[in-house]
Amino acid sequence: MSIAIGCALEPAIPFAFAHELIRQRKRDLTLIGPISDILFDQLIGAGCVARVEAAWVGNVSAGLGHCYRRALEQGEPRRIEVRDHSNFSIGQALLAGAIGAQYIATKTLLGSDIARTNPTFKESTSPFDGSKELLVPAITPDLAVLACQVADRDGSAELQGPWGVSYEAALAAKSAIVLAEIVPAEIVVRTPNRAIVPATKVVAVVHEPGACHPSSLSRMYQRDHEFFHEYHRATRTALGFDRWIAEWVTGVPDRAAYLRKLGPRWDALDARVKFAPTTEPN
Amino acid sequence: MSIAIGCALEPAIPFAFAHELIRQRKRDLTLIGPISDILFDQLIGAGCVARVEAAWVGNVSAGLGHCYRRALEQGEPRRIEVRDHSNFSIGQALLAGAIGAQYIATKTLLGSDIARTNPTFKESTSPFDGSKELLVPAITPDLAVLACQVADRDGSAELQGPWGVSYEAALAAKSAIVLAEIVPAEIVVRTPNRAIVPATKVVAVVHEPGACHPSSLSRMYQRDHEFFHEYHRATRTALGFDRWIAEWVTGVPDRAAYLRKLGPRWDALDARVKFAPTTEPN
Amino acid sequence: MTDVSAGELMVAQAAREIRDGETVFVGMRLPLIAFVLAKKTHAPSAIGLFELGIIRDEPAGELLYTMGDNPNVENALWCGPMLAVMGMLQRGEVQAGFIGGAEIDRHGNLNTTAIGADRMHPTVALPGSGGGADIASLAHRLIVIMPHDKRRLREKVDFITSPGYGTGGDWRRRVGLVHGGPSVLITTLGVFRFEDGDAVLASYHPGSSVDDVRANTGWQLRVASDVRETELPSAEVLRIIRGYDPQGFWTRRGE
Amino acid sequence: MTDVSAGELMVAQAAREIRDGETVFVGMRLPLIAFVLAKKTHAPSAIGLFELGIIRDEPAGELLYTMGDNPNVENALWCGPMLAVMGMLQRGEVQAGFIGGAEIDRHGNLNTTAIGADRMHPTVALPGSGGGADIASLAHRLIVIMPHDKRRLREKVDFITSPGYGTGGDWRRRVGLVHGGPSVLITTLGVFRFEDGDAVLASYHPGSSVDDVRANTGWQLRVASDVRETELPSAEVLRIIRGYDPQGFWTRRGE
Repeated sequence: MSIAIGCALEPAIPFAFAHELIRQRKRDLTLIGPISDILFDQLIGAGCVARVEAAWVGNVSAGLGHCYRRALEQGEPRRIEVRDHSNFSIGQALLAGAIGAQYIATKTLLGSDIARTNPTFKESTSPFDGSKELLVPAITPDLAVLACQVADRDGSAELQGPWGVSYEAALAAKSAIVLAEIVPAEIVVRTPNRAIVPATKVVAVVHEPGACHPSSLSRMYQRDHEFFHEYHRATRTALGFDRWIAEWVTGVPDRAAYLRKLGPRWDALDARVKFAPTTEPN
Repeated sequence: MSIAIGCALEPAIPFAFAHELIRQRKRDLTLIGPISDILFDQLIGAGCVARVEAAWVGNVSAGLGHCYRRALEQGEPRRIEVRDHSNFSIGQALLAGAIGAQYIATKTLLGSDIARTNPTFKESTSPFDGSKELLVPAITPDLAVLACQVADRDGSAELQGPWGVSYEAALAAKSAIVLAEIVPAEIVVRTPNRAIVPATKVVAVVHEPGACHPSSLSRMYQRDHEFFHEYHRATRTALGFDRWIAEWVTGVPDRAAYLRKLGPRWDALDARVKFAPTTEPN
Repeated sequence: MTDVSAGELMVAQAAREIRDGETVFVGMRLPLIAFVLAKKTHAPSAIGLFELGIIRDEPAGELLYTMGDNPNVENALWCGPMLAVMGMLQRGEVQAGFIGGAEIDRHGNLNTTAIGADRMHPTVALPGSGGGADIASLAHRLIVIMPHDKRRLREKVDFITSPGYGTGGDWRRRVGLVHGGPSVLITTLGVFRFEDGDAVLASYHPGSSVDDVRANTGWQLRVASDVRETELPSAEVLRIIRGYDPQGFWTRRGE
Repeated sequence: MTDVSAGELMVAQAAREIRDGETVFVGMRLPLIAFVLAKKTHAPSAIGLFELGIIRDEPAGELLYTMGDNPNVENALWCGPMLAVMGMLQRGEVQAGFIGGAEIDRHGNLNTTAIGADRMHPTVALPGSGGGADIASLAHRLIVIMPHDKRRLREKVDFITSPGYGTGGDWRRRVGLVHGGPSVLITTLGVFRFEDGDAVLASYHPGSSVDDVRANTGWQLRVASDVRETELPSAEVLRIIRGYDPQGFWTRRGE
């Protein structure tokens, strides 16, 4: 199964969803996303992943991702396949998926070894002027997972803040799951322009307002920078990673328990700061 | 000069801008847009237009556009060049322009005579599987003109309601002009996700809240359906069209005078209905 | 038949073409009313797409004149860029779409671009494709609704705006279209189905006949072996149609 | 030099590379501070792009750790899909972009993907391109900032993530890149310019020297005929840098 997740890049990463994937011992996943910070590293370390199609896998605060390194350098806990992308190329692959195009022709990555080593790409020449171009084929994930500020029960969800490739990923995917604070429909639906994905595509809406820690969610809570550094230090060894997962993932039954475990640290991130009332002309 | 205008299709058509083009006797324009209702017909009848790249030119309420017919059938008031599109193909052409792609490969219009007669298209075969495809080259208008509900002085503008290809057109264009009710920046900017186009691209913001009559603007005023029928009846002959333009365009100095001329008819469209205050979770 | 208009009959026939749970490109006028009728009868979970960028699970509460009218925006399920809904179409997620045209030929090709041999110097410049050619290219099934007139139902159209079955047979596959094509042509006189890309008269409306249809059709008529009179709409169906269009604005035009 | 850190010196040099009115892909850490400095000195109308989908005309008021931090979102000029800002890049509307890397070679090619001969079985798996390869492919000018280390400034990188001048000469044109390439490489020891796609030492920082740079560079050093000591930042420039990064969080790392 292929899952696009963390598609807003540094913020709004649905860690709650990834942790549940680990608890449920999902296997052989294909992860898709430009930069999903340590979410990809955790799923790789937990052995859930067979393939990564991404522009970047690591730890935005600390640099390298230890689990990603162990997987590629030592095949631990298992070998994974990597299809390298840049942010723009994966964005275009998802755009192609979203509009039902077979591929997008681009000028990015010409001369980069990424163009050479990603087996899905094709170097070509433009039928219009013969110039060189790179054809990036569509990616159509089985599932896109989005964390949003609010959603209604039908799946109309509003994502404030940078979107990254969330919109394209949601349209490209066969189905979408939204993690958000569930609010009455009229709040989202009365301005349907705000919904990031048609509710027709949403197969589940999860009421999980704290889903993104340690990443941020605009207007809801700040990023917990130190948590990323702690993860980096704790996961230098496979044993350290196992301990970290036992403490923060398999050792807690759900997100609510995770947030309780964070305790005052969660509150210190301005957590539970909800939307400010919006001033509209009247 | 090429202008993308009326890109939200039936609503939010910037008639005020088109009328000023006619008053200023602009010539040799290329008009770009999927369906701009009678705006294109008026500019063609007034002799402003050298070329149309569109999916549809006519009168949404009444069907045929008399000026468009006279131009194509009789070369009156001048011959115009037509590059036929469908809604999807012109949307993809503008999308290609927006992301700096040379073209988009699509499966729409295969077998349609549009694919054969639009000289910019190229039929090709997919480098991936040899299937037939139509290559739609990018359109990059010199200017995109958008009518929005609100904008700030810097050009951050919010368009509520269907977007059609407004977003792609604005990004594809070299510059954009926004017609809207100008409001303080914090109303638009505090939720920057709502801005339809980066203000960096906007070269002018025009305070013209009634810019779209006789088309509608979501939450601001209804469509004046009967006005379209009246236009259709009045413009059956070139003389009739000249009289109509003299009455409604060259005979009024600006949009304010036009709206005054509409009088109670304008008020009957629920005009001046502004945004309702939005309920946000708090 | 005196108290059922051709418009009402066409709407009732068109509504049957929508199956429950399907995603449908709706369009305006009779197709919109057919969608409303289908939603209220056998297809309550059908989803309606409007090409300017609107998705609705419930039709607008009042009669629309254009798909951009404010009542069609309010309480939409989703509202945004056209390419999102056109993307659904090209992804193969749209089962059916409605379309009309100035001309249609026996193979279901539609012309809404120009009458005359030269598109750039036409006898009549028609408005063009809009989204019609896209729906005809990419939807799984095309539902065509048109007034019946010998000048409109022609052996060959002057310009193929919206591809039907081309010259018949496997033409669609040969030009690269993956699926789709007209499944039905509903006119003011009868209902046609398509066999091997050829229109075949399936039923004639009450008050018409096979001969009447033949006399008003520009191609050599093919008639189904089980051709019959079109079923009249039930009282319930008429109640729904007339409830949505009480003035007969769209369903009793020209009568 | 004792009271000016290498980070501060690099920021001051980098800021000069931004011209007034330009649109710049900013990035984080030292490049962000360079952008702030340029805005507050000679380039007040420069525009900053952040690849996750943010455009700012004024930098965020507080120090950022990632470009997605809430202060970078608040009062952004625009916020939305990544493809809008990447589109500006491919349209040629972005004059300059900042980038770093684990390795760089004499032709300005950067590796942020993998150390070792086999990308799929590397000695060290680096995180990857992010938007770096896009900026290197498509921006008019590339400004590279890196720690100076013989293992990082190599004759040849193991993997070209972000293309510089390839093998030099007209390589970029030959592979299809329309413009761009590194205009400057700013390290902890000096500043390189590029001539015919080759790095040439233009200045060495106070406390370093041409020989010191040579000893710490993995390729045969080319030195400009007018090589000189890097100018120290003015008091005003230091005041602005230290005002934005008062703890030296980014500008005094590792000291």
